Amino acid sequence: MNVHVLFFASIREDLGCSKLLVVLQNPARISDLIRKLGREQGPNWLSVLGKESVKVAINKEIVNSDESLVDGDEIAFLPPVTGG
Amino acid sequence: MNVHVLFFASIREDLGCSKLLVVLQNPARISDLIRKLGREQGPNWLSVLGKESVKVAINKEIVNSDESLVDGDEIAFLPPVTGG
Amino acid sequence: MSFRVVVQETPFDVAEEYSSLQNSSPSVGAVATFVGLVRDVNQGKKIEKIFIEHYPGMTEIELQKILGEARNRWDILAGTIIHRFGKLGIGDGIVFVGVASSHRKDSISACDFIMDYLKTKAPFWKKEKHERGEKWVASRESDAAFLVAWDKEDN
Amino acid sequence: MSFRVVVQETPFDVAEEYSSLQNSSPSVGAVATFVGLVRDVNQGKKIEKIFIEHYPGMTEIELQKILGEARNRWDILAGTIIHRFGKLGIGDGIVFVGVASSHRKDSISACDFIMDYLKTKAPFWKKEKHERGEKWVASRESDAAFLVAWDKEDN
Repeated sequence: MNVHVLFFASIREDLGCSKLLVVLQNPARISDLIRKLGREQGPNWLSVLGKESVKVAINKEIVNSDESLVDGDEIAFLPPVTGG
Repeated sequence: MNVHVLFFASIREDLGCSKLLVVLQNPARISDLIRKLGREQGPNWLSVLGKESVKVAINKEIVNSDESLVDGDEIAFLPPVTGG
Repeated sequence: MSFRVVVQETPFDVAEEYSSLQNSSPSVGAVATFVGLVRDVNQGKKIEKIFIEHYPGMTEIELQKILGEARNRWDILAGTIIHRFGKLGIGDGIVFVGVASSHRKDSISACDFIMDYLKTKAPFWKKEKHERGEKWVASRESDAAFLVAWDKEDN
Repeated sequence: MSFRVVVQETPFDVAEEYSSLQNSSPSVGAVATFVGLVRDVNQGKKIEKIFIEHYPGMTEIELQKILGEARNRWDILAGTIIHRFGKLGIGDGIVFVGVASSHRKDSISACDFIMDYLKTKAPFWKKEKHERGEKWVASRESDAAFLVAWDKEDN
């Protein structure tokens, strides 16, 4: 399956990447996606995306890191928010 | 001594009076003033001014009902406030 | 730093008051405002207009005390309290409270606090005109309870 | 009844937003507003300007949720949340929150609540430009604590 992955703010800058199309084996969870990115893009991706403070949204809704993915999902990695 | 007495809002309307100059024997307290007004103006003044919800200010500061009066004082009788 | 208390018969201009708070210092990061207005219905009765009486002189003293107490409790850069008296119609502004601070909680809490104190301490009285006559507004017991809550925060 | 959420690059007009809240119903007796602004100094550093990034689409959803939750908790007649993104200078408005209600506590509490939730839930990120470079703003732990306090109020 294909998923669209988005990176915001400090995460985007740390990784030097704002979006990525990723092909995953079915079934897959958020944790599988992170592991795959770490393997393919470099170990610093694991540490940036695996930080406890990082939140993950699937299709614009915050989810737990063990959430399952579906073909076509939009997955976003969000550092702690600082608006307002 | 002479004191200036002011009545506000519902108290003013209940008594039909907004201000009064009152001559008192020295020493006198708020309670003496109220008794004198009741004697001279009528017993309904006692019930209007003696209500527990009525606050008294001397020279624009809220005081207890046993406060002593001084010549020239401005004494105001205030119903519960409802501004804002 | 600008701290103002005004008691007036004429309307106030919220936009102007907001601007002066916002521009009071480059360190302003938060402006909280509150406006109390005459509404069409109170306690089930349709209102035509209201009349506000106050105790000239004492009113200003009480509002200054309240603003001073807010400055003691929070870190605020500017504050304005404007209260009107006289005849007011539906939708007219009665009271404006505005507070500027660096951080949001200071301005929001101070604004809330000022309104609670104003409601129970400032010598204003409202009279409502209904279809069938006029009536002095009764004070709300809940307002006294809000004051007790602020006192508890002191400890 | 008008409930609006706007995410925009352009400035907002506080006077206009206030008027629309005030005029939303003749039953409006209270309007509370909050404006967050870019201030000159943050955590001891002199700021030149800031840049706000957000997650288009999700931002609007989160702000709608927050406004909906405020409507569940309080009796409010109108509400507006406007948040800007892009480049902002010192003194520029970042966020406007305004709530109209019949009674004052509803509008003041809802405004406070919306800001607390916005600060921890809405996907906005601030980057500050100082004399010596740029830095993403760190989130404040106190903001998470404010959320816990609202949750406790539920019980």
